Amino acid sequence: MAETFDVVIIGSGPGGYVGAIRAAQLGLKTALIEKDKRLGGTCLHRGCIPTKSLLWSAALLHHIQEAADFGIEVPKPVVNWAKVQEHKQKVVTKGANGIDYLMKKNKITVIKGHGRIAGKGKVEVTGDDGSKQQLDTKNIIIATGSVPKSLPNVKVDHERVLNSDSILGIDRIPKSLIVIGAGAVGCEFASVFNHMGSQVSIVEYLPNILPIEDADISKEMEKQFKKRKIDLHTGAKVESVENTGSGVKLTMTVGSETRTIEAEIVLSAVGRAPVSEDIGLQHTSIKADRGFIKTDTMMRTTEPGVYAIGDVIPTAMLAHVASAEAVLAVEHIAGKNPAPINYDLTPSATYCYPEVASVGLTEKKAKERGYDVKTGIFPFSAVTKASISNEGIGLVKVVSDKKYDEVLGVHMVGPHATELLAEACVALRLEITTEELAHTMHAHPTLSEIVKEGAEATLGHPIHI
Amino acid sequence: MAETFDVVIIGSGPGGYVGAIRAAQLGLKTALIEKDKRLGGTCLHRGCIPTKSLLWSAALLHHIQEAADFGIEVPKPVVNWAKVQEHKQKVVTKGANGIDYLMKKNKITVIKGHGRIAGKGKVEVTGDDGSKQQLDTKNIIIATGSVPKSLPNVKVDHERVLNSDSILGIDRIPKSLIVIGAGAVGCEFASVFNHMGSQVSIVEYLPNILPIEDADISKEMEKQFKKRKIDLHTGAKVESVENTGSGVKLTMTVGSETRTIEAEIVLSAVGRAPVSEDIGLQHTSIKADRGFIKTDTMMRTTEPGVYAIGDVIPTAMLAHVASAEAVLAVEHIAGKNPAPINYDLTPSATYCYPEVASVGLTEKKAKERGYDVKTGIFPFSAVTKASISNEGIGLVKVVSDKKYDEVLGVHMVGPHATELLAEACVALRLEITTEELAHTMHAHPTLSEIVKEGAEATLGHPIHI
Amino acid sequence: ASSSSSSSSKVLATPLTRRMAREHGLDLSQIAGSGPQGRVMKADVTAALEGASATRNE
Ligand SMILES: Cc1cc2nc3c(=O)[nH]c(=O)nc-3n(C[C@H](O)[C@H](O)[C@H](O)COP(=O)(O)OP(=O)(O)OC[C@H]3O[C@@H](n4cnc5c(N)ncnc54)[C@H](O)[C@@H]3O)c2cc1C
Ligand SMILES: Cc1cc2nc3c(=O)[nH]c(=O)nc-3n(C[C@H](O)[C@H](O)[C@H](O)COP(=O)(O)OP(=O)(O)OC[C@H]3O[C@@H](n4cnc5c(N)ncnc54)[C@H](O)[C@@H]3O)c2cc1C
Repeated sequence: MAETFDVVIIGSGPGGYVGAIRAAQLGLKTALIEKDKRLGGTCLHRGCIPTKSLLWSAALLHHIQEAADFGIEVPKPVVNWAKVQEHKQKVVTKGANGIDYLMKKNKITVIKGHGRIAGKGKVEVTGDDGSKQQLDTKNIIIATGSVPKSLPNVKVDHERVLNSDSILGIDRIPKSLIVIGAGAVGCEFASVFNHMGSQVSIVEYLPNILPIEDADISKEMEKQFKKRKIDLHTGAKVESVENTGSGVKLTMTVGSETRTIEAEIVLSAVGRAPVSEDIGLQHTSIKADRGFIKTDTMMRTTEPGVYAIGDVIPTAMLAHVASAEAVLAVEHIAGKNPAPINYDLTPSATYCYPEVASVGLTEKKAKERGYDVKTGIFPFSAVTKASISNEGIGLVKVVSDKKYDEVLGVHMVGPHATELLAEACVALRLEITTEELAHTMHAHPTLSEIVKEGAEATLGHPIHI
Repeated sequence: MAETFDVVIIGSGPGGYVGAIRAAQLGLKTALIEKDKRLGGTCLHRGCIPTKSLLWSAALLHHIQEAADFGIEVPKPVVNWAKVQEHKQKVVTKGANGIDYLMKKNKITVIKGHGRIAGKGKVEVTGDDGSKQQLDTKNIIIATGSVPKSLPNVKVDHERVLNSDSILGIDRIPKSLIVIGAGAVGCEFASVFNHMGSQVSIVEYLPNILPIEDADISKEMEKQFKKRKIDLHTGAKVESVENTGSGVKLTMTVGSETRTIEAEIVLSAVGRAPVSEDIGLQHTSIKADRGFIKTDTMMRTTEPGVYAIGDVIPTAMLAHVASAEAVLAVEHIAGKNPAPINYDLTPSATYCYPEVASVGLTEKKAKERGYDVKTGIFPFSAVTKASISNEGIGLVKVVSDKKYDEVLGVHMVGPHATELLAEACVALRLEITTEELAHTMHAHPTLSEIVKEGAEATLGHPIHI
Repeated sequence: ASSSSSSSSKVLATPLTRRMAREHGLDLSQIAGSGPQGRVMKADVTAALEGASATRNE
């Protein structure tokens, strides 16, 4: 007789595996299904982690190239790309081993294979060898994530035209690279290969790179990329990409102008598509909308007992969002009374150099919501800690509401911005006012002092400028 | 006829100059007196900033030595100590120029010379050339800071036995170094010279290094220093320091044991003494207590119209404390109604490698205050972002109150701990609970996730361990 | 703005004081906040609780 699970989770990304751990901690009998060889999903194998490993190697190279300024003299460093990749793989493998350990420790049943909902309370798993196994469960969480999508006129052949999956395993540093799409993924790869010595161009359809960020942040980052000799084409529509044998030729239109650029390879980084096909939705009432599965604030789909979380639902496609949604779903299953997620408080981070990070409303969004908006900008050039490492680059922008002085958004470009953001995440969650933020003692000398100064700037009296 | 100032500030450290800026912003007619050649005080010229510059060069060297692990191959780096010093000087000079600019911009009257209170509402300034000038003022702020102190039996000769002032200007990397005193200053220099290749010993009177930190933090840092082959002597009383001609010999007793160690130089880093002599206190009712000037919560001394702030008063000797006290004092002078400083929320940071940072109560202090204490520890080894740079070293410890779940303290050893601390500063200021901290979305992958996990650990259910 | 403050006037509190208020059945909007911009801090709730118990003890 088969056992009945409290919850079966399909997909082991940062949504699925984190949800499984929390479920087990809450005493739920939990199974996790994954069709990949190893657990961890996009984030660990093809996303967050491998990219940050490449970015660390790239940033290190950059710092070494400037080391003489700080009295550390080194002959020209040489990039051993195979070793860069090897380190990346080591980090990923360590991560996957870590998840395996956590599954065992929490007594989670892990089943390798393709999972499909097979009816009410039933999930069928098909192994690589075609063997089938049926699971009975009280609840199901769909955590199947997403895959790269591409433009209709840009065929990804993984030779000349790569996507984020294939470029991660590339065996060389291309002489030149065209990145289509200047979201987080595109900007991160542009940053890596620029540091590594490639000639990099970025082609973005919208008027600014990192289009979801505050306009001042996007513009600052464009300035930084231009300083790094990255060739930017914004407001540019890709017309065609042509394999020339020795490389690729990309034709775009910018307004009425036609531009042609060439490179060794092209990276297509134009977004991701949810994975909701072939997972048995036909046995449920769930209707996917352009692939996305809709849920309520408790992550419930239209089908009783079936939840969906992470990249497969139409919320921000980020690992920490997937994890938060997963925890919420299992807490709901466990009969807790979790608070819905406030998506306005979703941190966003891009690990290019310098880094970009933000939480809360942009100036534009705050105005759209009807707030009487105040803003304050403070540059890293006036932060002493930044000048110690010659990194007085970038700025912080604080967006606040005039009426109650509430901080609505904190936006940054600069060294270690992704780490500095945590303060803002807590601050916004606790409904901080700019006055309170400005009065919070920050350790000196730190980069984090910029957040305090940004708040003071909003009030009209920053100290160090 | 001489003009009358609203406030005259004696001393231009991070207390004095920041106070002057805020005073000017509040519309006060302000004068700043400084006897050094340049503005900025200990912090800029002999403290926070030059040490962090040396620490950055040292950390960079360390990262370069490990760069091959990340695929960046570099022949052995060579330290050009003169250039290390030159960079440090550049940063300091830039800082001093910045303060000069801020003084001009804010229309603050800067007077170079030795300031002394000369009677009610009178300050006399004696220039380097002996010329005297008298200022009339409604208020006076004493911001004269502190200077290194030494042990009675350890004579600082600046040749073999240096203090923090003289070691900052040292013209070479000593082959070996003994550091007396393992507070922040001692540990930072130990870290610098260990990375630079000196053989370093630390001699500390108390049972643990960084004695003001939580015991678990001190112990973790001891482990880290030992891994770095720093020779630690704790619970050690220095008996004598003897110049042997070619070096120094230090004799200490540890319990009943006598130990003798030798080195090229000794750094005496046993604390600082407030500067309250020869500043005209005899013309006031102020009685210094072992050099310290006592104040009330508004920074008022016993003498009406005379305030004191920073290292010269018996609060934590830290730059950000001096600045906060200065801002408070001038806001009080300006007739605002500032809130007193909650000193429990003073961040503490030590920029050794890895870094140490904390805010709030240690476990021990929390128990002394009568809290029913819970703690949670989470290691950086389980934080993926840390393993990307092979920096899975150190931990976070969260101290909370069982009754209402309030976070009482956050303590860290680890990469970038001094920056990660800002989140905890805001969190404690807004009286966060561990549950709320655990539920705050943090960007993935960041080091800052450790704070969330530390909070979860306190609740008994961290995810990644 | 948090979900709990959708009513007309907004109460600035802290996670701690919200929790204390929940546990002791207090209405935070009835407590004068001593924090910046009137934020209701622990000391305020503690004082309110002590006031309440002092009254009870009379
Ligand atoms: C290059 C790149 C960089 C990124 N960097 C970041 C970053 O820095 N920070 C950040 O927050 N986000 C980042 N992301 C996004 C992040 O990776 C995703 O938001 C996150 O992985 C989504 O998690 P998930 O659990 O919803 O899905 P996924 O991680 O996509 O995991 C889904 C899993 O489900 C499995 N699966 C699918 N269907 C089935 C089935 N039928 N049966 C069994 N298993 C199935 C898949 O094999 C996969 O393992 C990045 C993405 C990319 C592509
Ligand atoms: C090596 C070292 C590292 C440190 N690192 C840090 C750190 O990382 N973070 C941190 O927070 N703190 C650090 N500190 C401590 C920090 O430097 C002090 O807390 C801070 O400088 C105190 O500021 P202050 O304004 O009170 O006094 P000071 O900075 O000491 O400034 C006082 C000024 O007053 C002037 N003065 C004194 N008497 C007179 C007079 N009669 N007339 C005119 N001028 C006068 C002095 O010349 C001096 O310029 C460090 C200290 C040292 C020694």
